[in-house]
Amino acid sequence: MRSASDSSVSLAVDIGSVRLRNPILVASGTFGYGSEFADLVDLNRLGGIVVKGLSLHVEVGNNPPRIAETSSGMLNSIGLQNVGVEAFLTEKLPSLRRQGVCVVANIWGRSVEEYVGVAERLDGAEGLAALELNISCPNIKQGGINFGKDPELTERVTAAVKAASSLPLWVKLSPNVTEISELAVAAEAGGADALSVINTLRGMTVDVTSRLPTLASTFGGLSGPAIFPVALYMVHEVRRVTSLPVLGIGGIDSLDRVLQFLIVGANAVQVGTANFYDPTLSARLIDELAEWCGDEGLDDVNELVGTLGVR
Amino acid sequence: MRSASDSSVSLAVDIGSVRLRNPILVASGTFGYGSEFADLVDLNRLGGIVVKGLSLHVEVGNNPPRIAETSSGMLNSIGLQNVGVEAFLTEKLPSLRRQGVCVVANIWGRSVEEYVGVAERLDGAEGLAALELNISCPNIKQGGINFGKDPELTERVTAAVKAASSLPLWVKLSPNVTEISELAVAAEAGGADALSVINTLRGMTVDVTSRLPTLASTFGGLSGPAIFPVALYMVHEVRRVTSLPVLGIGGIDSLDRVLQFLIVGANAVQVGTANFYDPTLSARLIDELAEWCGDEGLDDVNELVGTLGVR
Amino acid sequence: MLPPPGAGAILPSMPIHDLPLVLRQLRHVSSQQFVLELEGPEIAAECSPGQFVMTTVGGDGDPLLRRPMAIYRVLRDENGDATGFSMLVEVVGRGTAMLQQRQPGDVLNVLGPLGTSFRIPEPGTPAAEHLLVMGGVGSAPFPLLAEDLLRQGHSVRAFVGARTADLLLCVDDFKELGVPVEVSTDDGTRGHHGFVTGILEPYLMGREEGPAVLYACGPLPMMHAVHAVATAAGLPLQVSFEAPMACGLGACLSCVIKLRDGDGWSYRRVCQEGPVFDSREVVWE
Amino acid sequence: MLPPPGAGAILPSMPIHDLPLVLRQLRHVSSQQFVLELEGPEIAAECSPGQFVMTTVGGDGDPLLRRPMAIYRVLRDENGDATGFSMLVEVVGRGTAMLQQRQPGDVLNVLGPLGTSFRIPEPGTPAAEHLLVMGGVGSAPFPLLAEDLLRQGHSVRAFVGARTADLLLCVDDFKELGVPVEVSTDDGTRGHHGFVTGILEPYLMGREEGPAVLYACGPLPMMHAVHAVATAAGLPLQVSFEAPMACGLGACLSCVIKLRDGDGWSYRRVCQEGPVFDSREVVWE
Ligand SMILES: Cc1cc2nc3c(=O)[nH]c(=O)nc-3n(C[C@H](O)[C@H](O)[C@H](O)COP(=O)(O)OP(=O)(O)OC[C@H]3O[C@@H](n4cnc5c(N)ncnc54)[C@H](O)[C@@H]3O)c2cc1C
Ligand SMILES: Cc1cc2nc3c(=O)[nH]c(=O)nc-3n(C[C@H](O)[C@H](O)[C@H](O)COP(=O)(O)OP(=O)(O)OC[C@H]3O[C@@H](n4cnc5c(N)ncnc54)[C@H](O)[C@@H]3O)c2cc1C
Ligand SMILES: Cc1cc2nc3c(=O)[nH]c(=O)nc-3n(C[C@H](O)[C@H](O)[C@H](O)COP(=O)(O)O)c2cc1C
Ligand SMILES: Cc1cc2nc3c(=O)[nH]c(=O)nc-3n(C[C@H](O)[C@H](O)[C@H](O)COP(=O)(O)O)c2cc1C
Ligand code: FES
Ligand code: FES
Repeated sequence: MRSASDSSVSLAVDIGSVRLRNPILVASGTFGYGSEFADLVDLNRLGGIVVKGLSLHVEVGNNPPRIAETSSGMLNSIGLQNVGVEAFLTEKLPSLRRQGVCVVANIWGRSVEEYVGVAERLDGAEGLAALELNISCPNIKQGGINFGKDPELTERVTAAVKAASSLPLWVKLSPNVTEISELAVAAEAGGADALSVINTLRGMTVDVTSRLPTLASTFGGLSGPAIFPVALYMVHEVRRVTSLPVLGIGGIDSLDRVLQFLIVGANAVQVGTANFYDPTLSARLIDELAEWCGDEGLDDVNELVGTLGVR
Repeated sequence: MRSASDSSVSLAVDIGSVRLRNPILVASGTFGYGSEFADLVDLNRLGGIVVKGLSLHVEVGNNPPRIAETSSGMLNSIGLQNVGVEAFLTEKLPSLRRQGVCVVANIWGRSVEEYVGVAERLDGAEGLAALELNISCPNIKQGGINFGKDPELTERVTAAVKAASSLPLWVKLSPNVTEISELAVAAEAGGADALSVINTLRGMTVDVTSRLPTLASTFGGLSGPAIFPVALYMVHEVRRVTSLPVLGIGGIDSLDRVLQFLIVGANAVQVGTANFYDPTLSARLIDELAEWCGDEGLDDVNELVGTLGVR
Repeated sequence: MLPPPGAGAILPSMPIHDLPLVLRQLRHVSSQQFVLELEGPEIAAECSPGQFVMTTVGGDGDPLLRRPMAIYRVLRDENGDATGFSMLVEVVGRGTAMLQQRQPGDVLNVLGPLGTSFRIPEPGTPAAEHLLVMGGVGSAPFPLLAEDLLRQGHSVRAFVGARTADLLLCVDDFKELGVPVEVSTDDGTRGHHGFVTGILEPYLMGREEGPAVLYACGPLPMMHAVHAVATAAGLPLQVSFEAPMACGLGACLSCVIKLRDGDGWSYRRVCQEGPVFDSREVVWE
Repeated sequence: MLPPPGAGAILPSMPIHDLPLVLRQLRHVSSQQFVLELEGPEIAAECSPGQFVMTTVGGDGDPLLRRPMAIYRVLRDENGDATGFSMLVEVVGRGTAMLQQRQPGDVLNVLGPLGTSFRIPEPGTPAAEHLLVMGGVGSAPFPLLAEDLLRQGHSVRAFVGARTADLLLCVDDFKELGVPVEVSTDDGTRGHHGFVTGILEPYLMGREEGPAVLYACGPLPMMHAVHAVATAAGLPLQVSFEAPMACGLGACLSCVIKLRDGDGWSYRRVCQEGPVFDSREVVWE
């Protein structure tokens, strides 16, 4: 058996023009701005860190309680609390850049203009590898309809951000739709360079004693191992309709699930909720992936991508 | 503490014109035709048994493997194997009727005509309380588009079946849609007497060793505790737009989750996957519900329905 | 001699119990195989060889589904009354690994007895030779079957295969029962070097004429090979199948295999119409 | 005397470890409360009173999230070197019930030390009176705090409340340390009949002038009441908060409470800016 550090296995993957050290990234909102995990994980080894969603201004976020545990999952309604794009650029990014960490900025807004504003502000920023567009947000200019639920809105916001920034643009799709493939096509039409699949599933729970929603904001996003089969299916659906690079996200808790994502056609993956209960998982997955590829006789992890057989 | 059999708590609920002994039913496809559980559960005590989906003719079903275990859930692709409506009427229904079991026939078809065919055949049947329409099926006459994903098709098939049968009609909604409320409205417009919410979420898993889908048919339906928060959210959504009776389905594994469904507005619930790994749960839930209502000082379980508070 | 194929268990069907059973003992028989002894007479007193149970593995809802396990031995007190039963388990994945972590005193929820049993001749039927052919953990149901056959005066012989010597199962059980055993290992570490059919076939060739019945349980290719041998020899064969199961009760339709049906085939449930089938009924493919 | 409010731990922040720790002992202190002793010097040697850990409760991914638990006592060998630490746990739900089922030898994955500690006076600061006010399992961090304060020559006094006598915690710890203890129970089964403020207030009234510092941990209403008492008496108060936590590391933003911020407020993380806060910084509502 080859050792985990076997350098003869190439783990580098290309997400469009962005070359990543390896296909193991950490998902937005689940790894803070990276520094929170610095004692535990060598940030520089990760394929990339997608930071907590940034908006034009500081966001206070939703009232607590903001999380609820569910069977193999959790609901969150953080409400996109974040330090705002300015503080990110001055307080968070510089030290990550110095360490050579691959940083992807997840961004969001309440209108196309807000999205464009954040993207413009980040455009010149040194040390950013890409933008990831969180489109699972209500558009307050259009009756609160969610950008990510409507192909036309998805295309529009993608195109606007693409025009506003020279950074590679990843669009993160919402699973709460009838046909995710339509949204994938729309994002591609808007100029997306890659697709991140998936964001959280909408859900809720109730505290029976008080007969109130467990979350202060009633609804939340379901994440964690529970959603893995849905996420894998959606990556499969997206892969059917586009040749854009895909980042598989949802319920990763083990190498086996990383491999499943790659086999159905994801080019890289993002570890989310598992960072909370197993904070060193992302780093271990890199070693395990190298070892597995070695054991399987693969020289390059890309050989695995999209190799799903047909029964 | 009152005893479980405390008869001073009324558990009876009305689903339109159908009076059920209590709000605990068992979901289609998870309880066979009832007889499979007869050693373990007094069928006659259940609020009702929704039998495995019936079609006009015998269905052989999908190739195995047909199930895969996931985190707090399972995928199934049984492929709607069933004995066909004739055998059901002659071999299954008579003994259930003799025992006084409340039986609901879940039905499906590959075209509106097939749905109507089954409904007509069941119309006169003695001992049937209602029909439940499984609309999570592809319409082979319209390019395989799923009846349950399209409001227009949902309304059409509901109206056609309603016209073909005098039995109360429950329409079972698919969660794999952008706005389940639109489907609820469509089913109501088609003449539904009640809504069953939800069917399974679409998902898949892969066997990494063979690089093949775990299920022979690639995709399957995700059920079990993992999907509970999604199901509860969807019942909440449906309750917002209709005053039809709602049967809450998805991930019930405990009294707490039954209560959550009732609190958000379900009038009754169906226990599904839990019947597999905890086959006496449904019966225990009836006792636990009576006891809980007693402890809470409720005389009638209906007092609990739709009592969700606002934070 | 056999009831019509597919006729199901010959015993009147016994009620199914779902019981919390206390683990009395966990005994390792190899690094990957162990015996679990469970207390409780209900299932033990009513089961027949070849039947199985669905058991939780220890977690509280994790893993979600119970695991199907053959009933291995019936445990009896000094009066011969059934007090419990055991399972013989091989670690193959997460659930069986969790089962291996159980401690005496732990409680498992056990549903059973389930499925059809091996069909053995009616009492009084002239004695015949019964050949039990097994591979790996497929050995589990056979000591119980041997006991029943011996009690009726039949002669019994066991052919036990495994990947390697360490994993050979039930050899001691058969020895204690006085059943002659021949063994084979895929790697030649004990007995015949090769598959179990490599010891079965020569035996069938060499044996004197007379009624004989074959029983097999093990990996699918092995059972298929035994079917070919049985067919060539013109002997009846009962095979015990495995399939992924969610309910074990016949309700979920997850556990189907193809059985001959008229000119064609239909899917039948391993948990209900099986796990024991007449090999001639199975569509081997 | 205190560092500026909200300034965080006074100690240089120690690296966070994530370690599999062996359970040495589980000791029941009441039917619903128990002490877990864990082996391993890393976290124990570097933690300060008031800090906490995030621990798995035993299942393998079930329940999903770790549970936050205060560090109760540091375990030391005969040389006084830290060899491990303990947690004092009350069963309130599924996770804590699972924790209660653990056996010596079991392994828990533990992340820590986390969060801010109680801010105690710099060594050399003139001795003052330190009043520890606690309710229920909120007592857990106080024996360790008392040890540190005593070591620096301060005088320490404990006010311990609980619902009922059986659930009074840490009274023996304080007695061993020579810390005077007054107790109250909601039901009057021991000590003062009523809330813990019912013993704190008279004490404050009766005491001689001189510097005093209050520390509180317990149910929110109790801490709120102590805050009112402290404010009225013009004494500083440090409160240790609880909040639902997913990560304990400051990454998920789930654990926020409202802290004063300029003229308004902002949400701050209990796991990072807390769990110990200056009570004047908290928006009590
Ligand atoms: C009727 C019957 C009797 C059996 N008797 C025994 C026995 O006596 N001793 C023994 O060790 N094993 C026996 N098995 C096989 C045993 O059930 C599986 O090895 C076990 O379920 C694997 O679980 P796992 O979690 O360790 O494996 P995993 O691979 O992690 O299981 C994942 C899923 O696949 C299913 N699965 C995996 N392998 C099998 C299999 N071979 N058959 C059916 N389902 C499978 C599991 O039940 C589970 O749902 C029997 C199976 C059947 C159907
Ligand atoms: C910094 C800190 C230190 C703590 N120290 C101790 C201690 O020393 N001893 C002790 O017994 N308890 C302590 N707690 C509370 C303890 O974490 C909860 O009682 C425990 O998480 C409940 O888990 P459960 O599964 O039993 O309850 P459940 O109600 O089933 O838990 C469901 C979810 O709610 C969360 N939750 C429930 N109650 C609380 C709570 N009071 N605070 C935070 N999250 C909660 C759980 O973590 C879990 O995610 C502390 C909490 C915090 C934040
Ligand atoms: C607490 C929390 C906060 C999140 N915040 C964001 C966010 O700011 N932007 C975003 O695009 N996704 C956010 N997500 C979604 C995750 O990035 C990820 O898509 C999702 O959790 C599914 O992956 P998982 O199952 O591995 O967690 C958040 C998820 C969690 C649990
Ligand atoms: C094995 C299996 C078979 C099912 N068959 C049907 C069916 O025939 N018709 C139908 O409407 N729903 C069917 N369902 C869906 C269930 O009735 C239920 O809606 C779903 O499983 C969600 O509930 P649960 O999480 O409690 O299982 C099936 C589910 C399973 C697991
Ligand atoms: S396991 Fe459910 S039908 Fe056989
Ligand atoms: S628990 Fe995650 S930020 Fe505090």
